Amino acid sequence: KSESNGKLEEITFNLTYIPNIQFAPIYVSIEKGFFAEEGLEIKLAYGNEADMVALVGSNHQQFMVASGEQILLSREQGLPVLSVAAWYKDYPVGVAALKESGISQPADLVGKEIGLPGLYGANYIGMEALAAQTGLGKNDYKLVSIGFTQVESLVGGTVDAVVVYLANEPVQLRARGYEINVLAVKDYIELVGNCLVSNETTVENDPELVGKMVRAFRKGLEYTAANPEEAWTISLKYVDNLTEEVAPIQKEVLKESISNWQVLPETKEEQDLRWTNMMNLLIKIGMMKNQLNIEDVYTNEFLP
Amino acid sequence: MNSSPEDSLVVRDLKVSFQEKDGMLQVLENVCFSLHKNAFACLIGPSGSGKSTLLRTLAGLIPYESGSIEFPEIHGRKPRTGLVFQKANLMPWRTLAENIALPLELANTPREEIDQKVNEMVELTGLQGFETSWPHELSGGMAQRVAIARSLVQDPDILFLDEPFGSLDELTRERMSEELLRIWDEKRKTILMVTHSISEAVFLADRVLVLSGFPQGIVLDLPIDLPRPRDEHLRFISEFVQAAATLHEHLKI
Amino acid sequence: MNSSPEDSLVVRDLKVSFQEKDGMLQVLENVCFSLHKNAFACLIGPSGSGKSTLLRTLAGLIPYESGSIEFPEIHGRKPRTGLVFQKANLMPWRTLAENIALPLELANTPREEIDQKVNEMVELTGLQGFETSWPHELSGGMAQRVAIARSLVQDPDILFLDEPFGSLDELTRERMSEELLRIWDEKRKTILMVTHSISEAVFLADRVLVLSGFPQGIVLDLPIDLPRPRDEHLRFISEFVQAAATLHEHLKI
Amino acid sequence: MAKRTKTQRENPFIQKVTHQRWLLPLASLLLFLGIWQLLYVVLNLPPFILPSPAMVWTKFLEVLKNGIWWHNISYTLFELSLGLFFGSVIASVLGYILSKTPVLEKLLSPFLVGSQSVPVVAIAPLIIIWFGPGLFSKVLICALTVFFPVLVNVLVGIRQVSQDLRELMDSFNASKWEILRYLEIPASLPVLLGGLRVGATLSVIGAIVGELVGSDRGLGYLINLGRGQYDTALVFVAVFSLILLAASLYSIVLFLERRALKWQTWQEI
Amino acid sequence: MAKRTKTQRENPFIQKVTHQRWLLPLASLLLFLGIWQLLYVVLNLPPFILPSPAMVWTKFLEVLKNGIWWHNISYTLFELSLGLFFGSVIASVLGYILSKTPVLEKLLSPFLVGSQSVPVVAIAPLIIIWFGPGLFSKVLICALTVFFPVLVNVLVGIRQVSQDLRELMDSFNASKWEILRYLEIPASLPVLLGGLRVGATLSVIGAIVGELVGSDRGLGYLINLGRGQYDTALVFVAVFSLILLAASLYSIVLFLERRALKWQTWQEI
Ligand SMILES: Nc1ncnc2c1ncn2[C@@H]1O[C@H](COP(=O)(O)OP(=O)(O)OP(=O)(O)O)[C@@H](O)[C@H]1O
Ligand SMILES: Nc1ncnc2c1ncn2[C@@H]1O[C@H](COP(=O)(O)OP(=O)(O)OP(=O)(O)O)[C@@H](O)[C@H]1O
Ligand SMILES: [Mg+2]
Ligand SMILES: [Mg+2]
Repeated sequence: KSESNGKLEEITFNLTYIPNIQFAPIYVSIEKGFFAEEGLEIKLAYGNEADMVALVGSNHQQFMVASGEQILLSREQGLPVLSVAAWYKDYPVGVAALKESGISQPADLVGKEIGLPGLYGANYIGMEALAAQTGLGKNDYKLVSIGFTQVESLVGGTVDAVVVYLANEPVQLRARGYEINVLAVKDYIELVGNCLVSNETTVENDPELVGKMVRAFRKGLEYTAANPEEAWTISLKYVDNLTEEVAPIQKEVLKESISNWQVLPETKEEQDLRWTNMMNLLIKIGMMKNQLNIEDVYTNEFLP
Repeated sequence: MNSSPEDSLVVRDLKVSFQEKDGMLQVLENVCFSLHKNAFACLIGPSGSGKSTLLRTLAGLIPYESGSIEFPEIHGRKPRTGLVFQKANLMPWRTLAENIALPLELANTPREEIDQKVNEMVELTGLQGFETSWPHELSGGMAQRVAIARSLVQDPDILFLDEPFGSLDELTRERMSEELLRIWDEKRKTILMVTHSISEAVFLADRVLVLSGFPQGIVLDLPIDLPRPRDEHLRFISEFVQAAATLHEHLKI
Repeated sequence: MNSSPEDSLVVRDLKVSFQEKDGMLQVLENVCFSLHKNAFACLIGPSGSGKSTLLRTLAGLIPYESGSIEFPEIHGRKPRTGLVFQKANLMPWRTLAENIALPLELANTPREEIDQKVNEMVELTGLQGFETSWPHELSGGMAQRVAIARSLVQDPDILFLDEPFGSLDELTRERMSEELLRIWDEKRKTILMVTHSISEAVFLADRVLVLSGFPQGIVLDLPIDLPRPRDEHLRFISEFVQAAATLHEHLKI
Repeated sequence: MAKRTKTQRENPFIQKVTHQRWLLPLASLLLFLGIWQLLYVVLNLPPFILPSPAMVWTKFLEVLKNGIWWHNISYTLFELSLGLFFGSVIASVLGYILSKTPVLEKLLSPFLVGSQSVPVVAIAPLIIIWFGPGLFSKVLICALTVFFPVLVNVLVGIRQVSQDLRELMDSFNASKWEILRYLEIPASLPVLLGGLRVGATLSVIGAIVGELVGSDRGLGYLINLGRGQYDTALVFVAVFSLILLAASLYSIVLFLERRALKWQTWQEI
Repeated sequence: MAKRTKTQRENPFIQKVTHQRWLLPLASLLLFLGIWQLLYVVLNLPPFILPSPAMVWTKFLEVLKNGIWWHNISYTLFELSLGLFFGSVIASVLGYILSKTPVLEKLLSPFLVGSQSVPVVAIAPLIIIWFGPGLFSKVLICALTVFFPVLVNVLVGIRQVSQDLRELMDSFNASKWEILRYLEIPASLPVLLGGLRVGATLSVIGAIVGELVGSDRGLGYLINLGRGQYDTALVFVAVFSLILLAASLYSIVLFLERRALKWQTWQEI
């Protein structure tokens, strides 16, 4: 049990990838003292998503940010992780193509080469979801593994379209003067997005701590959505290299991200639908074998 | 010195020096001599006087600074030269027989001919039974005999020998020098041989050259007019003793 | 053969063979002899008869199959042995002076003493001016002199020399053998030296051992009772010629 | 003279142990499995972090049966063979040329060193744009990995060649090509094969790196897949397949060494 | 006897070119910049794919001024020094021991080869769990990368030591330690330093790999950052810094070689 006797409890918070403007709510919560108010001192760690899920699943660490499908996939392999608060509203993935290619709806993808990092991960799942939902068959298009070079490959003409994160690559492309069409997955199917993740041990043994984390996290989320400019300034301390040329684009990224957040929590019905859709999709594309009980994979008990 | 049509090697005013870390090391200067076809000459001189350097220069292994080295044509073609080094210089990854075969392989000799010639040479040098031994398994004298065999197998027109019998016992030495004389006589070769034994030089050669250290060059060019074939009792006749004494005298300079 | 208190080396029934790829090569068998303190013995024998092998076995470099080698104590301690190899065997990354200094460095001799002793040896072997030369810059004879200097610098009680003068010219050879005799006489060493020159053996040694190839062993142990100091005219007295002839005879077996 | 007989001196047990080549690696393998099982039991980590040997074995049989294993390992093997071949051949040729022209060596060495220290992920966009996302890029990366150790050892090896033997070849008026064939190659073989030992082992990583960056086939893809699906046993199967590949290549080079360096084997104690 | 004089024979131009060490690398650098600028102009790729030399230079000055460059390169340098040091020292010691005990070599070599062919990402979770996400893991990965080339070259180098010189040392009753110090180290130095050349170059990649997997400091982080922000000039700055690190290490080893192998320099033509 955590006790707030003036001394702050040190908690490691795992963020996937590297310091990034999209993590602004967390930086805000730290700098604005929202964590400290709850008696927590946050130590940030950055790394690979799968590694971090393993660490949280084995209770070596307690909290991280992860994509919703990671919870399903890892739970099937026996990792007792679960979402304790939603962050993004929708699945943040889409397919982007240059305007001149004439691709403006899913049916236009027929016969095209679509670049994506690899046949795994969020990009792949997003692509499969889009295809499944819009009736594209396996042989209607060709997936090409190009690593994380979507922007370069699209511009360089290596592929006809690429799978992207809505808040990032499209912004980058537009900022550089490319006119593009984006087919967002969220326009075709409702899937879970990123969440604040913990594990069953912590939720059962130390619900108080989880509550504190969720509260502080949500405060940061709300504050950032309300004061994007201030959040930007705060984040400068954490994110390097936000120089004159990079800054405007990154501000745009932040803006785009905010528009995808669940600043106001959704209802349980909406959430159940997103999780169920995701699970059915994963089963359909063969990445999962068994149905899971949706009650286990997320909880709203810590939300206001 | 003028070259005559009978000469097979003419050396004029040769000058050789080595680049070392702290300047140049002058080794040979004013070296002039010529060898006529079918000459058997011995080269003697104190240790470090440049005998090996001279031979290596003649064989084209070291560039010379000035002077000239000429090999007049033999039978209308450039003469082949062969060099037996002071060290045996065998390739450690080749067996005894393969080491002897090396110059033949380089000359693209057919395999059968190689085998036959190598066998001859193995017999000549008394190395039967060791054909497949590695060089590190040979005694010093055996290695030296392999080196001699390797130079003879290619049948060169001019043969440079650098103390070839240095580590042979007296009997083997006698046998090998007899063989050398026989080959020389039979095949009409030009031979220039470095030796450190005055009596060996007098016993074998037509001419003995004495090389003194820098800057003197060849200080004596002594013809040896003893009858051939030579045998052991020659060592006690006065011309022999006389020649040996002269050489001894000149070495001391 | 019984060992006497005066012996510094006793060898009994020594048997040595080499493991080769296709079986064992028998090299030495039935080798028996002993050397008394202050002996100067020469070892001769045909090429490949096992002379170097015998020396390397005595120096502890090759294991022997059976028999025994004993070094009775000298002044109450194990005698130090030194070996001059048939090849010069210099370390290419050490200069001439550093090569000579090697055994002293191994014995943790103070730097000053090393420098002084090395200088002495350089002078003795006539290598002044080449102290900082690399081995590849030396002539064959110079390299051999470095090897001799390296073995003498550590002042061993028993010295094994494997054809140490093989590639020295006659004058240097004479000077070096005189030096060797002087050191032997002065410091009362035991010396066993392989040579391929019968006359050198008779001229230098108290005793000449003739080693014949496998399986005979030492076939002759000839004492040489010539007066010391020996000089050149001795070569013409009848005892000398007699001894040389006997040795020549036994080599032929 | 000496006499040769057919007797053998070696201790038969030692002989058996050292001559039966599979005995010692087998021992290492058992040792390894033992340690692994022990760790599994003692550390008690969840299987998605550290699966047991048995789980991995089951997984292996599964992917073997459904063809996934062969489908992917054959592709990696193909990439790797091409990369290893071109990498080492080009490195050898270039190494030989550089060893003959020190000025060129000095001119090029910054590029060569540079080519070794650029992480693939950093220039992945350029590679993919220039060479496409397909086989060629992967072979290129693999070849680049192999390249450097082989090159350096060729340089060092050729410099080591005895000057005396060079003079010997010169005295036969041997051509450059003959010197290469009869002297430089055999004389530098020990060092050269040492470079190949390192190169062959690295080539496996080289092939994988390209696949990890982006690929839909190969052991690297299998690793990404396993990691993406939290199927750690699959990751282990892929990793062990890699090790197997590397060990096989290494053994082949060792075998070549043993054959080519027969004359040197006497030095082994 | 021969006489030594102080004259010099070498052509003064050649001498200048070969002796002034900075001249040739400078030439390569200019050549490289020229090619780059040419590519930039001819290919006309957008700057986030291929920036011009001038852009990268501007970026460099910028990160130099605001301290980001030093903050990150110093960390990588630190990791790398530790990794290089421990990797090569342990490899040398182990290599020496293995060269003396062939049975042990055969027992361990599967593990050693295996350790080289496991891609870090594949076992990253295990590394992070066992050694934490911090400095130690990164140093470990770097050390592992350096380890193998050094080890193999120690093995090859020590086997190359002339048997004749071994006998010489034995004839002085030299101890194992003395043989190591006076014979084995100097005799195998050329090959050993060759291994270090490769190892030092690889160590840079080794240090980066750990950072790329996850880190908030170091040149690897800078690469991730630049790629994440599509600031390709920053990626190039980081990559060139890596090359600079690798080239410096390589030059240090070359300098050591030149000093230690003075006796061999005559073989350079
Ligand atoms: N390391 C070795 N391995 C195998 N055989 C060897 C080895 N060293 C010597 N031999 C063999 O042992 C025999 C004797 O060699 P050794 O060197 O002792 O002869 P030697 O009497 O010194 O001859 P030389 O006068 O020519 O130097 C030879 O037949 C040789 O082939
Ligand atoms: N490669 C070299 N580099 C530098 N100096 C050398 C080289 N080779 C020989 N020398 C020097 O040249 C001189 C003559 O050497 P050379 O080998 O020709 O003598 P040599 O007459 O054959 O002596 P020896 O009878 O002892 O063999 C010596 O002073 C030696 O130091
Ligand atoms: Mg000489
Ligand atoms: Mg011998």
